[in-house]
Amino acid sequence: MSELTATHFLTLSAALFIIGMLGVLIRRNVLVIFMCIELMFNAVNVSFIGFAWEQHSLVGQTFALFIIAVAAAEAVVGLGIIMALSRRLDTVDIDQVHELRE
Amino acid sequence: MANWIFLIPLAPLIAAVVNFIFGRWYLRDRAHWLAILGVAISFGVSVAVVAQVARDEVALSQHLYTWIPAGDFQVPVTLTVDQLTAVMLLVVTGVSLLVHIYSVGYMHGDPGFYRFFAYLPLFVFSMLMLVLANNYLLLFVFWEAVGLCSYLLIGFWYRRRSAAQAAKKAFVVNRVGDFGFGLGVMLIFVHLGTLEYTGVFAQVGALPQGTITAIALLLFTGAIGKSAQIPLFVWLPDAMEGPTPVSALIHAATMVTAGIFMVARSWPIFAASPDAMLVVAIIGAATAFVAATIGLTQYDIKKVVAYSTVSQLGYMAFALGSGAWVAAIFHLTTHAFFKALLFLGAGSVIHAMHDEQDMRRMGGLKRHLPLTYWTFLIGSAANAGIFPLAGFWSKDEVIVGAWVGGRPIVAIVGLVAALFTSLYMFRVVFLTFHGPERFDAHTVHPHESPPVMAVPLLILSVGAVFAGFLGVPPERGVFHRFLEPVFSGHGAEVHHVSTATTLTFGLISTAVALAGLGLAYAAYVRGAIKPAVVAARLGPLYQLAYRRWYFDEIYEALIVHPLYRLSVWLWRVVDIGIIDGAVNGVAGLVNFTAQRWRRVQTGLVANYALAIALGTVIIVGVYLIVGSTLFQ
Amino acid sequence: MSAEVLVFDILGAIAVLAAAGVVLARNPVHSALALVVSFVNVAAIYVILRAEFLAAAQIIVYTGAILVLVLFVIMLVDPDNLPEFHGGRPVQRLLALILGLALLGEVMAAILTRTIVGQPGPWSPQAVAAVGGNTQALGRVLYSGYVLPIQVTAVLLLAATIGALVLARPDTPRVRALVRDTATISLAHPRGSEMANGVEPALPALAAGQLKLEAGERTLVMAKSGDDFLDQPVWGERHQS
Amino acid sequence: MPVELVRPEWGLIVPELILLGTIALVLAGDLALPRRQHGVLTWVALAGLALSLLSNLTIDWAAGRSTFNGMFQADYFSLFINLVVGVAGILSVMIASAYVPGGDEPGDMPLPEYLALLLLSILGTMLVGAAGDLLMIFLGIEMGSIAVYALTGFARRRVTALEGALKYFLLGAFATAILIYGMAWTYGATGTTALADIAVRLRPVVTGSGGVEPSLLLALLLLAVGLGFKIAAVPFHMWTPDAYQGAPTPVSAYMSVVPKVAGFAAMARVLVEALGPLSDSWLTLIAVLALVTMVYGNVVAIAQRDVKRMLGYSSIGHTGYILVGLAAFSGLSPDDRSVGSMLFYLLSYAFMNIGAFGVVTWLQTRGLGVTLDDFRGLATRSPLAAIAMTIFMLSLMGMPPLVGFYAKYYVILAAVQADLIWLAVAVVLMSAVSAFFYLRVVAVMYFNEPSGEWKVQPTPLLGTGLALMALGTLMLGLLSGPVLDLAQKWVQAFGVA
Repeated sequence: MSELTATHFLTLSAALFIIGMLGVLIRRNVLVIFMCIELMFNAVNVSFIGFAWEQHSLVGQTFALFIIAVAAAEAVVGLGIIMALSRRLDTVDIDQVHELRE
Repeated sequence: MANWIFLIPLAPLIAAVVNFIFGRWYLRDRAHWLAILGVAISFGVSVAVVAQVARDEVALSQHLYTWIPAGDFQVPVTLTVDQLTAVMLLVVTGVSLLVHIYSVGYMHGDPGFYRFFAYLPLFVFSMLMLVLANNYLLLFVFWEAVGLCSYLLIGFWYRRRSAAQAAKKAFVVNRVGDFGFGLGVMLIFVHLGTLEYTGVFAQVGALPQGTITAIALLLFTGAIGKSAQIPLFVWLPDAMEGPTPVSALIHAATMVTAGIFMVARSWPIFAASPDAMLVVAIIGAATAFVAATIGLTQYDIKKVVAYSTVSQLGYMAFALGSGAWVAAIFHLTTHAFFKALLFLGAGSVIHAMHDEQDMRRMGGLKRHLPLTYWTFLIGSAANAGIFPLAGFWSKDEVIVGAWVGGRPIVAIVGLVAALFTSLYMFRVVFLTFHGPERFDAHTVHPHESPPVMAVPLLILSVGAVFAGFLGVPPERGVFHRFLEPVFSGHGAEVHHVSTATTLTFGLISTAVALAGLGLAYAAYVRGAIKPAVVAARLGPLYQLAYRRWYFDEIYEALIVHPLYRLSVWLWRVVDIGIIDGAVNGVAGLVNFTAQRWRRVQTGLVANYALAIALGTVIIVGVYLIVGSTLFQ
Repeated sequence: MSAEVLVFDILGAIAVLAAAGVVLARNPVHSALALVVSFVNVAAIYVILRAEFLAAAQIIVYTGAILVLVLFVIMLVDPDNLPEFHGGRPVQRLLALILGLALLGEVMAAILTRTIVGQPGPWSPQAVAAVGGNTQALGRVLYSGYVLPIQVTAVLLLAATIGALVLARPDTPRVRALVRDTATISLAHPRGSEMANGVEPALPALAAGQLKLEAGERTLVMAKSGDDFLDQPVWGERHQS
Repeated sequence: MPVELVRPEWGLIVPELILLGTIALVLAGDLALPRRQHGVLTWVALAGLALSLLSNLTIDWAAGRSTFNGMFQADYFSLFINLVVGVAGILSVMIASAYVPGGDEPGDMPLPEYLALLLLSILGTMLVGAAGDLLMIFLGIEMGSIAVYALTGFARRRVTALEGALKYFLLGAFATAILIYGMAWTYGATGTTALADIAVRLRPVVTGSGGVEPSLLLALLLLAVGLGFKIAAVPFHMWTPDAYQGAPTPVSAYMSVVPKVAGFAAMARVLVEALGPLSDSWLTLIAVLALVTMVYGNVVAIAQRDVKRMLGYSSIGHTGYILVGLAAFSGLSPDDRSVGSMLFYLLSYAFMNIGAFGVVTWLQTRGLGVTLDDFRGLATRSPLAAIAMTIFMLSLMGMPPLVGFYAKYYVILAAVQADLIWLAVAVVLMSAVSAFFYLRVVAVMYFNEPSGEWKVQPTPLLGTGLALMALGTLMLGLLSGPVLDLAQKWVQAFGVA
């Protein structure tokens, strides 16, 4: 481990991705779940940029740039849904949202 | 012109679809414009196409697309116009156009106006596709489609119980025939591996005699149903429950002739089987005779014309069975004119009499409805075979065809039936238009039909007068020279008819027709013969004819009733007891599983996400262990 | 161990710890702050990876825009709901943990056994330096090969904007009333007393002839409670007989 | 390092440009027209979609050209996707026409925004169909999804609509994260994101070896999971019934078809075109997913009484059938029937499924609900609607000669050719199971007495749409020959090359 290799970045990325996933699975606050999804997107970016760095290509960086843009777009719509729902239900607890089932 | 053939069926189809979709809300009582336009386009293109066929003496065809492309079994959808199709095209589109125009007046104010003008072009489309088809499968599909349209139109006034019953009856009886037809088509495919006409006709001679006969008879079963031959003719008189223009178009001029057309189209198959030909001739002759006797005894004006149609279809059938192909198609063509005319005329009478159909409550209408009278008289005379109207030439040719085709008995039966034909036709004329007025003049004020109904009557009566001259001189007329290429080859026999024979039969027919006219005049105008006395004298024979040879009663007793009993029994014992038990068992099991599995769907996002994650981890894990280089 | 690796290890460790903080913090505001820390560290790691432009974008878009948005939403929704709801779902947590570890194992297996396929790309550090740096190089790539994706992204942002507008715009009453004439009705009937018995309060009615209505018009009675003035008006409708 | 600046061929993206122009027009109309004239925009949207559909004729698809540096491919595949999506879009707009303005949904649904979002989602799906790069697939899918998230929650006064939207959004974003993680690994393993290049670089890696490198497998499987979510394959399906039930019915109609088309288009582009060399690895996965999906969807649908929810599960079942087509993939060659059968199924599915939801909409505009009980005695109230629903149900069941039968038939044919007899048998068995819940609707319509209030309301455009779909369901089977030919053309192009 004397030199910096892609393995470092990929490990970091995997760790971030899985922490984000755990957050989605465990947390009950919709906003926190939303933040965890952003965390997962970010982890993917780390992978992309790590691969780009390793392969001397800019494709990965470009891809990451677009992911950031898309994440912003998703954030806008997602927060819109969350706000509208919290207005009706007066809660952001995901476990309270289960009228549709079976 | 070949590239424009597709327009012939397409124009009425578009009219039907548009009327169906927009009719109820937007078009309503304007629906007829589109329908008439569609059929007119179809007629125009047909004329152009037929002109080219006549000029170049070739069959035109246009390949549209391949319907079922699965492996060896390919069904191309190709529209073909040869001389036979050309004749049918002109008959179908021409009569349709006139009937459409007539209907504008007849159906005026009906709440189902738009529906009528959606069904009618739909029928025209189906009928055109039927005659344009180049293979048996397509023919069969549209054979069913015209049946469906007929069913819809017979039951057009579906709130009337009798109309709904008649529609059902037509449907069921036709189903019997269609079943046989379907079997025949399957048999062709099994033995020859193709359904295209050219391929089938080229190979059919190589089949064993028994197979050919079986195929021919099965195909003819379809014709028996559709063209109302004995023993399946019972639906056609009942079909008169539909609006009169429908009777004229579908149940006289076009659809019922589909069976005749189909047999003529398949002539190489029939020609290869003398036994089948004999059956066709016998059934045809019997139909012609039986229906004519029934026609003598009926009092409903439309029913008489309907039995006359059945009888005339019998003539066409025995012409086919005698190998007189051209004569059959010739009679089909002239019949389309005068029978459509008779129905539309009858419709005009019924219209004028405020929906009265019983001739015993008519009489003396000549004064009130001069135009209807004269056109109806022309139609009747043509149907009766009075020289030189259309029916004379074609009927004469049919009878001569049977005689020289080696079926003298059939020809004689035909002559006897011709006597009856003349008698019942003029009976209708005299009962309806002559004699005293037997209706209540205070409540019924007969009035002549509007021009939109009168014009089609005039055009058709011109056809009824002159159409016969297409076949003059007999055997060498324009009509024959045009059609001959179709019915040659495949070992066709050509009968030469001597001028003496032609002349003899011409004279006999004329004598017979005039005899019928005279009898009718004596009985219904002069009163020299009392019909009631004759009926009483004949006793059981009269009853037989009046009760329509008891066909309906026999079916009721032998088929309908036992079937009903059987179905009730099946329902009680087999369905409830056995099948339901088994099905309920399986259903119960599946339902139990369903109820269990639905619980998985908890409605909680966390659980859903967990399922996704679990799926991912398991799939990736399994693959890494089994499919990767990791542990190798 | 080179200095680069050391720096990476420190930044990476902080990023992971902060990410864990997002998941573990009870207060969503704390989660959001932890997320900021994680994102900033990741941005720093981008610099190590010679992706300076993305580092900037990361800070501006994520930390700047998205997180501020999240914080706004946190402030907008009812503050009482902010603390995490505790308890429950122990099975879910356990399963999630097992799944997380399993997935980590699987991804690590892939990371550690991977071999590099193909030739290195054209953008070596020298090549990037030759065109003037990461931003310039990225610009060249973006505006030559990525013209279509850029346009598509623009449309995508439009979709998101419309979507958010539709979802989050305030409620408007469905029937727009055209106030033609107004009349004042005495609210002598105190509202509270009937409510106490669970009976719906009766809306006061207009006196006969007080207001002239034309065909198709209805009276809309806007009433305020007689004794205590609520913030929101009480809406009611009475059909003209 | 010099970069090639290639002049893009704008002619190839004409259908997309027309759609974009229509969106702009609709948005401009929103601002320019007074609210009560917004109904005109329905016609604008219909005209735009029709024009976009027609403009496909201007492009030479046989050449299979690509433009924008390979980002965009104009080949027979993208043509067929354009066709499916254009037809589905027109039908969806027609259905929405009776519902959105006014409607019975609590909440004022602004028509222009509705149409704009619908068209944006359609545009995204068309881009997926034409994608030549993983990035374009990602962007296209996201454009479609984001618009549909918003559409799901469109009736935002109703809690269930928002609940459906929230579930769809959270899980959708979660799945997107997995999908792009897969894209990252694909990029890492092959050094490129262009679909064609991926296939080229994979070929030497795969041939000959007994197994596949874990990193490649991870890439493949993460992609499969991410796309499996979009098409609602079990076990990534759970959002489907909730979202369908919660969304306004016209949206359910739309989202049961077009986003699914996007998912399948992406699957074909990614798995077949890019990861085709890895097909030995993914074929089994797809086959197993297909089996599990169709069994689960069809069985659970039996237990439903809410018709929208029932159709949601039934659509999961149909995902299973379509996956059978994909599982029969045998390599990009003219003999391969898998992609063709899949595309044909998608087109026929658009007609019958949007139609079924359309009848539910029809009931709702007449003041009824969405449960089985609301269908009681429909045959006496509105015989035409009952006939239409019967046609759709029988077609979904796979009754000849309706189009659903042909769709299943071609899928089964593909499966049998690929020696997947067990899968073909499963399709037949599950069709039989599906008869339970499809026929129940038919039985309720014809054999029960009507209940509930019925208010007569003219909805000409909805009625026309239903008639068109019923006609399509009837006729597409008869026209299956040429349509299937068109669907086959994409793989045939590879045989020539």
